Amino acid sequence: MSRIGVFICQCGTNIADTVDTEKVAEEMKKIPGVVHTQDYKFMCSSPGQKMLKEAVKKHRLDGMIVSACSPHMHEKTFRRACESAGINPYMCEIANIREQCSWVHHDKTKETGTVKSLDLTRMTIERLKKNQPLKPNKIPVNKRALIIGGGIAGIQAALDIADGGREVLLVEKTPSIGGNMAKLSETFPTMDCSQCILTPKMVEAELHENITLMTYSEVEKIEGFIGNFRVTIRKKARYVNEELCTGCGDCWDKCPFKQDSEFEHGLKKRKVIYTPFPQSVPNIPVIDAPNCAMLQKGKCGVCAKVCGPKAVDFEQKDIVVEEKVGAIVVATGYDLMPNEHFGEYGYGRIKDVINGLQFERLASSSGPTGGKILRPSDGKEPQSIVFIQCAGSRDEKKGVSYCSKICCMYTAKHTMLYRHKVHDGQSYVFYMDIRSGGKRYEEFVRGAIEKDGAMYLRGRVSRVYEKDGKVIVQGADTLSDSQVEIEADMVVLATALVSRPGADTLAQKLGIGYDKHKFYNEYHPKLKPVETVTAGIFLAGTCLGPMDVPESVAQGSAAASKVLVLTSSDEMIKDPTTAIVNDFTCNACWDCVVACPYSAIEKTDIKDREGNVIRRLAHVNDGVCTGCGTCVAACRSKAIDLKGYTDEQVYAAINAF
Amino acid sequence: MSQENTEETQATETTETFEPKIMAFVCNWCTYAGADLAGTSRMEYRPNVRIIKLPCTGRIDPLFIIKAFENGADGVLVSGCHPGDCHYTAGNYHAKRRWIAFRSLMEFTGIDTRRLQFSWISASEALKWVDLINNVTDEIKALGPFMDFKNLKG
Amino acid sequence: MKAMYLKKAELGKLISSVQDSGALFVGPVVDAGNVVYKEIGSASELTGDYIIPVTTYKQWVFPQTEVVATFAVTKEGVDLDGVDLDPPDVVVFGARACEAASLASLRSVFTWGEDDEFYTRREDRITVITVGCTAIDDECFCTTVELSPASTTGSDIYLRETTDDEYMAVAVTKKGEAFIKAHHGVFHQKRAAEPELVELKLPEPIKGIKKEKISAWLARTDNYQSELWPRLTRKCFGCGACTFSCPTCHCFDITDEGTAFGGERRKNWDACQFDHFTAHASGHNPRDTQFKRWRNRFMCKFKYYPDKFKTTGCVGCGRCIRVCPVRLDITEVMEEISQISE
Amino acid sequence: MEKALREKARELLTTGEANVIIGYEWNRRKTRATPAFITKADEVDRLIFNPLCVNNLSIYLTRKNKDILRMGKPAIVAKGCDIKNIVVLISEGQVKREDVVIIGMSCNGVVYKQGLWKGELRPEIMPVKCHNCDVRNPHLTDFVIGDHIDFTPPETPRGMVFDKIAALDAKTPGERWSFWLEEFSRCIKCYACRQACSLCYCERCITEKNVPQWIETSAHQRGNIAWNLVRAMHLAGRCTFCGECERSCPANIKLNLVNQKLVLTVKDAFDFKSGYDEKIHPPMIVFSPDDTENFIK
Repeated sequence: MSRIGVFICQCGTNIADTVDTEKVAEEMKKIPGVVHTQDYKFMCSSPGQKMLKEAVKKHRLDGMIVSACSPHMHEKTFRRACESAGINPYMCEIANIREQCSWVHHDKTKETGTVKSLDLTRMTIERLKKNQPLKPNKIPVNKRALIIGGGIAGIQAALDIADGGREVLLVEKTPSIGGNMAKLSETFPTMDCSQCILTPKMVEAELHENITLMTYSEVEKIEGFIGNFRVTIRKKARYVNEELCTGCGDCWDKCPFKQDSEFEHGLKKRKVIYTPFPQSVPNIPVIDAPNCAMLQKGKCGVCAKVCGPKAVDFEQKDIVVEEKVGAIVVATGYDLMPNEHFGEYGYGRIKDVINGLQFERLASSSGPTGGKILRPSDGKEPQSIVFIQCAGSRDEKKGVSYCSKICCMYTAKHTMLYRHKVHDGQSYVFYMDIRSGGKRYEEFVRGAIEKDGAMYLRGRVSRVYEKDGKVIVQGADTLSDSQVEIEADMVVLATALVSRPGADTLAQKLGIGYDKHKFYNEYHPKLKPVETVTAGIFLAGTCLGPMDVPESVAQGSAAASKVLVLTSSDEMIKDPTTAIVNDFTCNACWDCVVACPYSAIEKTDIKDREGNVIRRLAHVNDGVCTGCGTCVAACRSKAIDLKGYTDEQVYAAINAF
Repeated sequence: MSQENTEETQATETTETFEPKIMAFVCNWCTYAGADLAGTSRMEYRPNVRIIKLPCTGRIDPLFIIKAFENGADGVLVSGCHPGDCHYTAGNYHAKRRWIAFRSLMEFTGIDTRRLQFSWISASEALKWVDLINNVTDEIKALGPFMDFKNLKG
Repeated sequence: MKAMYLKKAELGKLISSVQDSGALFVGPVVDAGNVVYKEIGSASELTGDYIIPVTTYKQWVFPQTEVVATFAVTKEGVDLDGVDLDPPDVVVFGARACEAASLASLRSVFTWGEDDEFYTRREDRITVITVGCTAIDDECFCTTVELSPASTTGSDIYLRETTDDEYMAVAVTKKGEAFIKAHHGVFHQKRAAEPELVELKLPEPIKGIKKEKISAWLARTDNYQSELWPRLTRKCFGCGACTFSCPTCHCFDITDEGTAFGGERRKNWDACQFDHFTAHASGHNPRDTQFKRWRNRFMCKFKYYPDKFKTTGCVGCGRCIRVCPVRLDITEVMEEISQISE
Repeated sequence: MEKALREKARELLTTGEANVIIGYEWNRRKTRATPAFITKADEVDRLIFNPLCVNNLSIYLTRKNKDILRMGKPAIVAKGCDIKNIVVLISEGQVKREDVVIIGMSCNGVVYKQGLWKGELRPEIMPVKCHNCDVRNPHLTDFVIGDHIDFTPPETPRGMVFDKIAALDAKTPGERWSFWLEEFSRCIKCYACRQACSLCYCERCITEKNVPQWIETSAHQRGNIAWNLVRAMHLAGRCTFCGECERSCPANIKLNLVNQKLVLTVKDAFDFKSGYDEKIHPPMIVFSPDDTENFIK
């Protein structure tokens, strides 16, 4: 038989005004298992808590009920008091007789409130009789972090975590870190040179003693859970020994074969052995295997011949490594919507219709034209450029429903860069709305219009075609209610930002959610913007959705701070309210595995001594389980239960109703 | 147990004096907090509801509801976070599916569906909670004691 | 006592007379497509068109669920309050000879050691009126277990149908005699000529089955492990319909139902065919597969019962065969055992 | 057809592709079909297939029948409707597809209960599932025995069960309650419905769980209502309407009505039909944010 103490709080007059607390204390004495009851003015005050602790000792209590305010208010307080008095804190339950009783039933005769308080307290007592002492789960935490994606968000996160003293593994798919930001010429609204602010960070990441770079590598598999992830990474063969290579460039100078440069978006060729761009980190080339004559046909090998340190290695193979980390930051970035969506704008058909990133390359002093704005078709300087905004964005029928957010700003930037480089050039911008929320952003756009003479036309473009070496743009100007036809030399599309191809596959490997556009879901859009439903996995940058550089950096830092919190101690303390499987009655139907929103339930095998599987069982990973209980309701045989909210506890409460 | 109640209710309670017993299964994060807010805002509502707090509507099993009726509940209320707002991301979606099937079953077996009410109430919707409790209480009061279940032979 | 007669047309009178005496009148009626025993109000509810009802009348001596005590939870502990049973008089009309023989078997169990008054008090107040069978089906095998439609064991009154729509009634027991006396207005003595009786239908005894051989085979302990058991009975999936429709099965479970404040202790039918019937609290289950449970049922009927009580455990009513969803036929097992026992 | 079946069985047993054939044989009097377990090639001639073969043998693939699982790899004689249950068992991890040989039987229908058989299969003695059958040519098989059957089920399912559901739906809740109270009051808690169902494969049925005892085990109205509601709920989205529970019920409770009602509900609400795709999870454990209802306030 339990020895329960019941404490009724008067909360000054907050409860006592409408509840006869003395009567509640009297009545509760009659319940089997209750050995002590008491009402008091302020249970949460320090004399109140002292009284409570003394009662525990005096009456040898093994559980207690505090009928007081909402558990959201003082459950922690009383459980702590319980613990310091020597009983398990989970043997303390709160009956909410203030927020859900005395404050909402204003009957001054106290009858209404007293009757309800009696019921609520009695139900809680019966529930408490079925409580079990619980211990918080302690989970060891591996202090290394994995960053997936070496763009600005990933670099920022890596640097912050590394500066915090934790080891970081930065995995990048392409041969160099830097991401999309490395392609930009200048950045709005300050017009800093993108390379100038990014390159030092890239170098810092390369040199940081706590950061290990794994470029040209991809995450293949992720197992485990918060604090204890096992990550399988494929390091693709570079065919260049990273240890030996000095990055001198002799190999790519001499390589006789050329391909379109991915980094330059096809505006320039690169060699078959190459680094994506001159400031690549690491400055070690890779061989584009499918296009290499040596690797495909065994003929050539010039690069190997000219390589002083003999770093070229045609025998190199992919290497698969397993790494253990405690936290993961996903910062895989964005892509531009593919060409085929913009038939009416002539993209891919008309050479002088380009996208925003191509324009960035044209404007970049390290770009294919050395920073001169020249048309791709004939290399002439365009005298007029039409910028078309919302190419694909905010267009549910042909593109995507969302706003790509950064295009208004970079288009304004483009018009400025154009005017700065071609002083008599005229730019036209077709827009739907100008969205320039942000510090100094509106002023920036006004500057483009007022100082740099960009002609903004509110309307959509209906058709783009070539005529006599010009690109003709037909559209509407809805403000003057007129049809517009512009003979332009070049057209720049502000193409929609979309998620990376394969974003969904990676999300499935990680067990994180994604929306219909395959952008990753944050745990809570307001309060947990960089967390995911999978504990220990965080998000940063444009893999969440379109955002600009400062936001990406902020998110990188935010994710890093989350990682640092997680890795600040050797063990993580987790609430013991987790599900638990009864091995005898589990059917291995995996309903719980499927229903669990957190992938916290695993399929396990029970083997005999010879190693034959004799049974299969569901097993809850306490590290991942958040205690929602969805699995319990899904389990037909009730072979799974939720500690702290067991079937027995609920049943007891219903039975005392 | 219920037999006792039956005699008692039949003997003494007419619709005038009848005070229904209503059991509410609510989630910790939205509806429970919403009900707390009603208190903090000193709103007033009918005193007939007894809450059982659960972490999430996903935890709520039809067994709870059946047992509540067996134990003499005249009405049962189930409430949690609005779709999309679940603290555990999806528990309420699971719950919704379960309720769709269970309610259809109740309807088909002739269990008065007015005795079982479902609602989404967020942590800020104190007023909605108050209205819900008042409406449900009045509705069930008008329906009278849930004799279908109370009369079941034990 | 001499044979008396009862006009079929006057059954209604009998029912009223029984009801006037304060007793329940139970007889075969059609319910949801099944002929079952039910308490009836008037003769029109009765059916005469049946081989044997699907359910037994044992529920009036051994109800499927009954309260044996009530309890209240108090500060001091649990107050248990036993039930002092005062059952009504029950008249079962239209029983069959096979089934009537089962009451003796049930009584042996419920009076073994301590009397189970929940049984005996009920049985004391039941009057069984058997009607001799004039139709049979493939599943009937009373003659194979040494009973027949003409057996009067267990009946209080035995009726035979006559060709002129009457029953000839013979009181078998004192209780039967008393019943006829009590309702003498409905029974009458026959006129001059003896009436012609409708011929009884007897099932052909199954030739291959030899009861003594079964007993001998079962007595050999090594046969408990015989391959015959799984081979013949593994198709059983343990539904328990056989035990619940069997007139001699008698297993029960005690269970408490209630709330935090109190409740009832109940005696409920249970069945050896259920997989948790022998499950231990540890999780171990000595009868862990279905054939072992089925073997137990067979052993119970043909060995344990006769050994312990010298009464029959199987009356050949054939209900278990009719209700079996996998058509596991107990006579096929009896036949095979008889044959391998040669 | 039987000849082909026996040949296939012989071949499977001889080659060792299967260790036991789970099929049908005659009872002693040759009046009823009954499940058979054939382990020797020279016993395959016991196998039969005809409209009396009503049993859904998939029950013998479940964890409830451990001694049968121990007999080795099974080859199961299965009608299309039986295969639906095997599909669910596979999707719920109870059976691995590669661990069972499915001998699919082309089927023109079976009798509702064997007792109705008078030597000829007439529409009146067939269960509703047969009249609406879309798997007369079985769908998930290793082998098919029998010729292709040309049969198109009616576009909207027809038959007594559907008529009765419609009739009940049209009644008042009070009338429906009386109807079911009467039906469920006949329940004797023998659990034949559960035992006959291959999808009720729990190690421990919820009604046998006594800490806490959610469902009262007594066969009184309260316990019967609770049991029948929960049984139906546990089959929601899973039941394939094979009808074994109703066939096995000694009290003739109209379980097909309540099962089919939930089949229809799940079809309407979640656009799901059980028993067709072994790679899809049953609908009650997954969700769609687009699920619609009209009762949550």
